[in-house]
Amino acid sequence: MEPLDIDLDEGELELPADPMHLNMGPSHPAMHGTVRIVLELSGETIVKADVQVGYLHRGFEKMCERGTWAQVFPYVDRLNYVSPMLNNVGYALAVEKLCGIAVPERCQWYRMALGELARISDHLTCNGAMAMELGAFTPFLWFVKAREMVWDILEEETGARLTHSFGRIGGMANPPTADFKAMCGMAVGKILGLVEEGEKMLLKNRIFIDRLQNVGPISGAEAVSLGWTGPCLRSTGIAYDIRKAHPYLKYDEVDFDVPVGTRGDTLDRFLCRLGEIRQSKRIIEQCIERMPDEGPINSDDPRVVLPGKTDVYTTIEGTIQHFKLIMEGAKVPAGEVYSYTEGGNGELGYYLVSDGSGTPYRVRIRPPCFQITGGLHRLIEGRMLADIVPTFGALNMIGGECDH
Amino acid sequence: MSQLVLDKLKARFGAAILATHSDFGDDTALVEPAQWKAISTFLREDPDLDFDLPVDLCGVDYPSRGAAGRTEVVMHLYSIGKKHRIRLKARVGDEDMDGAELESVTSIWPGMNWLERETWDMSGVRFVGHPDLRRILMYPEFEGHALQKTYPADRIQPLVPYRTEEEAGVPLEKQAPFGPDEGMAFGRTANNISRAEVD
Amino acid sequence: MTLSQFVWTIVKILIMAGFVLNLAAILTWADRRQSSMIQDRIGPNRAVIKVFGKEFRLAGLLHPAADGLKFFTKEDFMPPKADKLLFMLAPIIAMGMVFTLVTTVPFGDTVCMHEFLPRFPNIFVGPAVPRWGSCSADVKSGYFPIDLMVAPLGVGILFVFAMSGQGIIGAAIAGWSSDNKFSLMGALRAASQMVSYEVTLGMSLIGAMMIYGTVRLDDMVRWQSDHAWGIFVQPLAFFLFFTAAVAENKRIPFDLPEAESELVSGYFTEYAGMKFGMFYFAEYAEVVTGSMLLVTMFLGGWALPFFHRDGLTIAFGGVTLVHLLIPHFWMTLLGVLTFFGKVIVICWVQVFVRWTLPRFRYDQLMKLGWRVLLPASLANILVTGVVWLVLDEAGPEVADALRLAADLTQALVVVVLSYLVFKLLRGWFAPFKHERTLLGSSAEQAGKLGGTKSTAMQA
Amino acid sequence: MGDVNRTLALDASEQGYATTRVDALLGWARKYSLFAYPFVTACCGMEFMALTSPRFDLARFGAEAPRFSPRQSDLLWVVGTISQRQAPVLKRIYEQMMAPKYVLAFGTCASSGGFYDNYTTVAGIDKIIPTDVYIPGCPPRPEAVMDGLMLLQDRIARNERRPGIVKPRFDPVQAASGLVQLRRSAKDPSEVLPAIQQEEAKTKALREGGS
Repeated sequence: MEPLDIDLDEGELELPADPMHLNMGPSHPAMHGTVRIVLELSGETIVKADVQVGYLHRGFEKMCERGTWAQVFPYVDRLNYVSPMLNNVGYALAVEKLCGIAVPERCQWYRMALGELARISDHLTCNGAMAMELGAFTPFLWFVKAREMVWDILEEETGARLTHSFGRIGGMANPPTADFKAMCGMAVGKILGLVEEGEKMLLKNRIFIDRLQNVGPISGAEAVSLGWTGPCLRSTGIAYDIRKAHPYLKYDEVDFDVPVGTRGDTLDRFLCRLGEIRQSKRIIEQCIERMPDEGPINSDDPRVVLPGKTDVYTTIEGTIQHFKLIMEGAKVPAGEVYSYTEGGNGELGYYLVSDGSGTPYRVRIRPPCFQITGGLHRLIEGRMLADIVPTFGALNMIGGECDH
Repeated sequence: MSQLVLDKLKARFGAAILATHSDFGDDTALVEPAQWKAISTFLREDPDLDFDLPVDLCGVDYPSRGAAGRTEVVMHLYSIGKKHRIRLKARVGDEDMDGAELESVTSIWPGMNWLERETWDMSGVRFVGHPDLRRILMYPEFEGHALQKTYPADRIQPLVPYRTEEEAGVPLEKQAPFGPDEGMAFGRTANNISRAEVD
Repeated sequence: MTLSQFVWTIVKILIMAGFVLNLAAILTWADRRQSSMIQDRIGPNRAVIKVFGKEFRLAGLLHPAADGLKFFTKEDFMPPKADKLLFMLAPIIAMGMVFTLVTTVPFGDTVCMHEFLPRFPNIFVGPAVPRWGSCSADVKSGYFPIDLMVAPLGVGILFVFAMSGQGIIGAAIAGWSSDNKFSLMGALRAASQMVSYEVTLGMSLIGAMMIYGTVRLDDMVRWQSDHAWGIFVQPLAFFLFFTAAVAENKRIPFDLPEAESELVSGYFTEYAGMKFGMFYFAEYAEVVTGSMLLVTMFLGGWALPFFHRDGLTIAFGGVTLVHLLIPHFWMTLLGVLTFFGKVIVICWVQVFVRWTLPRFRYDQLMKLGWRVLLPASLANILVTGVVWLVLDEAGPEVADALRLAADLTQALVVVVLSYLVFKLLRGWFAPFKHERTLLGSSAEQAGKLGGTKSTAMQA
Repeated sequence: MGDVNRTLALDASEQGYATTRVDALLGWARKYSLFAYPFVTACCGMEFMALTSPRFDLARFGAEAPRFSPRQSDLLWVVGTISQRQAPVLKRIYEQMMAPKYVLAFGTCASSGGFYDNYTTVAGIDKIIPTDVYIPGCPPRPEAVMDGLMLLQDRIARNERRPGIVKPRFDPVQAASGLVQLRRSAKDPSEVLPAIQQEEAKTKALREGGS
């Protein structure tokens, strides 16, 4: 019989001490359906996190090589589907840079106004969704209500609520509608009202602040070396905003500030986005004030811009030009170009390679949130399981953009 | 854009800089693949250059080039303090992508980690010294590299077996939006390889 | 136990169980409707029932009925590696404990049968019973007092503590037996949360027990009816108890065991069909029982201000303004209705909390429990004890002043209640203001055409 | 995992009145208690958010309660593109759901793969799992989704599992502008005609009065 007094020091009582592996996602409610995180947990603390993306890889770059230059616009819409207009404008600017054409002034103001509306919608969605994932459902719905107002304007202008496909090489698909300025003027005030209401509800709430403050902090230098841009980088105190650093369109002529954070934690990211909504409102107000009511919206370069319908139906030149542009696509001069704009999440770059034909040889998008997501594991390792939710939410990972 | 960056590069590395241009205001340097990491280190550490933001890394496939470096790896860098950019290119690999290798620069910019994984996944360029070179956008079972021009755009490699029509009870075959020769610009053949041609 | 006692017990069980079940079901509806009210939506209202060709929507009240029916017919599931017995047992425990808990909660004052039985048809006009003193118990002839609680236990509140502590066992073994990591983490969280907040729950009541001088729940209500409501004598304990009760109910902001964005569904992730339905339902039933305890301990139970066992007595200190005797039947009915009314109001308040607050993180929850709530409740006990001792020794002047203060709190309750009722009515009858924020032309056009039209589905 | 619905449908037609009534009751309950599992991947997710928003309010149909555990949900919303990498996950989620379960393909990508005709996209979720209702649109407008949901509810109530597609509804504005309307109706044309004329007159009056 076994002796009753086992010496506990020598008797090797080995309990399994392996860390628990937990698989979060891709269809996990907080993972936006497209990210999988394989976690090594010790209790509730994350020891190691392996972030896996690619669940929404839709072959954007391959698809672009199959159509004409203009046929890329619908795909571009679906990259960052929270602010498609910014992607539209960014791609149009890239091709225009390659073609060496400039769009009329009215179009530039118009693009800015639409882009900033899209930016508001982007930040509203991000902040609202993060609040919802933390359990505060009501502010999310208020933000979505405000977003509906943005979408109303965009729908009125472009005909689509979300995927506008409104950009064109050398202009926009349509001139602004007669009510555009009035609608913008009315909407931005109301949106800000709703935002303030939601802000009051969240930022005066101690639980909410506690959940965000000092969660997922990152230093400026580290964020830069990870390739972060946009609100996530600015939350660390580095005021790198392409609209200020390398102004495109008319951003050098409008007056706006760049909100920056100090600590680079989740609360700073949240506040940066709220600050940018306010700045976007300022930009929109200046745009609608300075946008001329008359004037062409498209460039008059016949190599890339479709002729008017009257010309197409009445003149042989117009018909041929239309046919060539539609069937063969605009012949973009051979070369390579990298064009960058400030997207909703940061530097939205397009690297285009043309071989002189009507089809892009290579369209490379530089999605801001790909690299931001690449730094996610640094933020969550060593923290608690529950911290993944606000940290990941505030990074604003957009599946379509991140996974190309 | 100032020529400062390119001048400094040429002065420092000389023959390793194969070509430069500044089309559309983008400073570009085509460099010797063997010097890839050395040049990157220089760009990061030289106080006048100070490229601290890893912007982008991608591969562009040129099957027509033959043995002379089929895939062009393109890296974009930016300096937040100095506000200048550079595009660095290197040509690697032969027709069959043999020897398509570059030294990893992840140790210089941690942000290059995922970008190098993506370039490996999509273009098939190996990065020597990368800590964790796995596929990132595609699944591990995927064969080939999707963004090579020789990969047919519509060649699927399903992970789960599709249902048969008997199981479904409804016709499953749908009209594809594009046929093999539809929706394309004229006059391009290299891009338009479809599954039908390969099979 | 005589037959009549047995019958009365059955009746009491039916009343209590019926109330908890129905209110829990209605709460699932109220939860959804109220959230939509806060969020400027409409909420579920489509479940329609056709009676003689007429459609009744009942403001969406039928949605919970549809939910229940669906749960019954949904396929059941048992994870292959699960511990079969515990997996089956968990929802039963979770649900069962909630119902055991309510057995000691009094929902009305003691009924004196000897007031009713002799003058049977005329019970509506019979005389009032004396304010103090008990009814004579003559069990043989059926003249015995009936405590309006299912089990008139002498240990009252201790039983409540014991049972509310068991509730978590359901959650814990559900998570353990499910063979799912998310469930397991949910169970761990549930257990630790329960342990932490159970302490506060108990401690916060000790002060109240010292003042009431009893552990019987009905005696506590009687004390409050005679003096002042618990919320006035133990304001801190009220908030501590309320917080701890919400935490025990596992509702936002304390819903960590089932935090949807972190743990999918927490400890009941693997449950399907009616077993899930039981968990779902038990959560709302817990809200009801928590509210019942809160009402009994701190909000005067069945008592209304100035209403006593014998009728209405408005007195301030020694001065009696109104003294009105009311028949025993009406007082009993009033008491029962008051209790259930109060419970409904507290449930309603709890639902409001849910939709606006974000949830805590695990360590923050523990910090709040151990570093804030527990010391506060201990301090509360200490202060209560000292003050009680001092006041007890102070002499008759202080006792009179306290008497007056207690009566004033009763008056305060009347004033506040009247104001709230007035506001409610005014809001109810105020004209409805529509604000339209249509911007786009398509919406405008649709508006001009009279909104969306009902046309036959063409699919 | 037995297919409860199919059996019930057979019973209803063969066993007469009582079963039919029970069936109808069950259909009614399932119809108004659709706990949703939102399998949200892509762009359509934005419209899915809008759908829960105050303006459209999916909650009215009793279909708002999201359950993120597939065991407890009845309706699988497949919102967005399903890539080959995501396909096993979707299939697994579907298999984890408990009967009766319904699948709603939200948007063109989920229905047919959309314009992502390439190496990585599954050309429609029905290649992998059975689908009850397809809602076209890229992304569909919330109104169309609600149409789809009502179509699904209708099918649940009638215990029918044939796939359905949301088609455009009769548009009063178009009718008034004199466009040719193709109608397919089981009713006698003479029965329907006055109703159509009446509708046209009404919309005409509205348009004239409105503009």
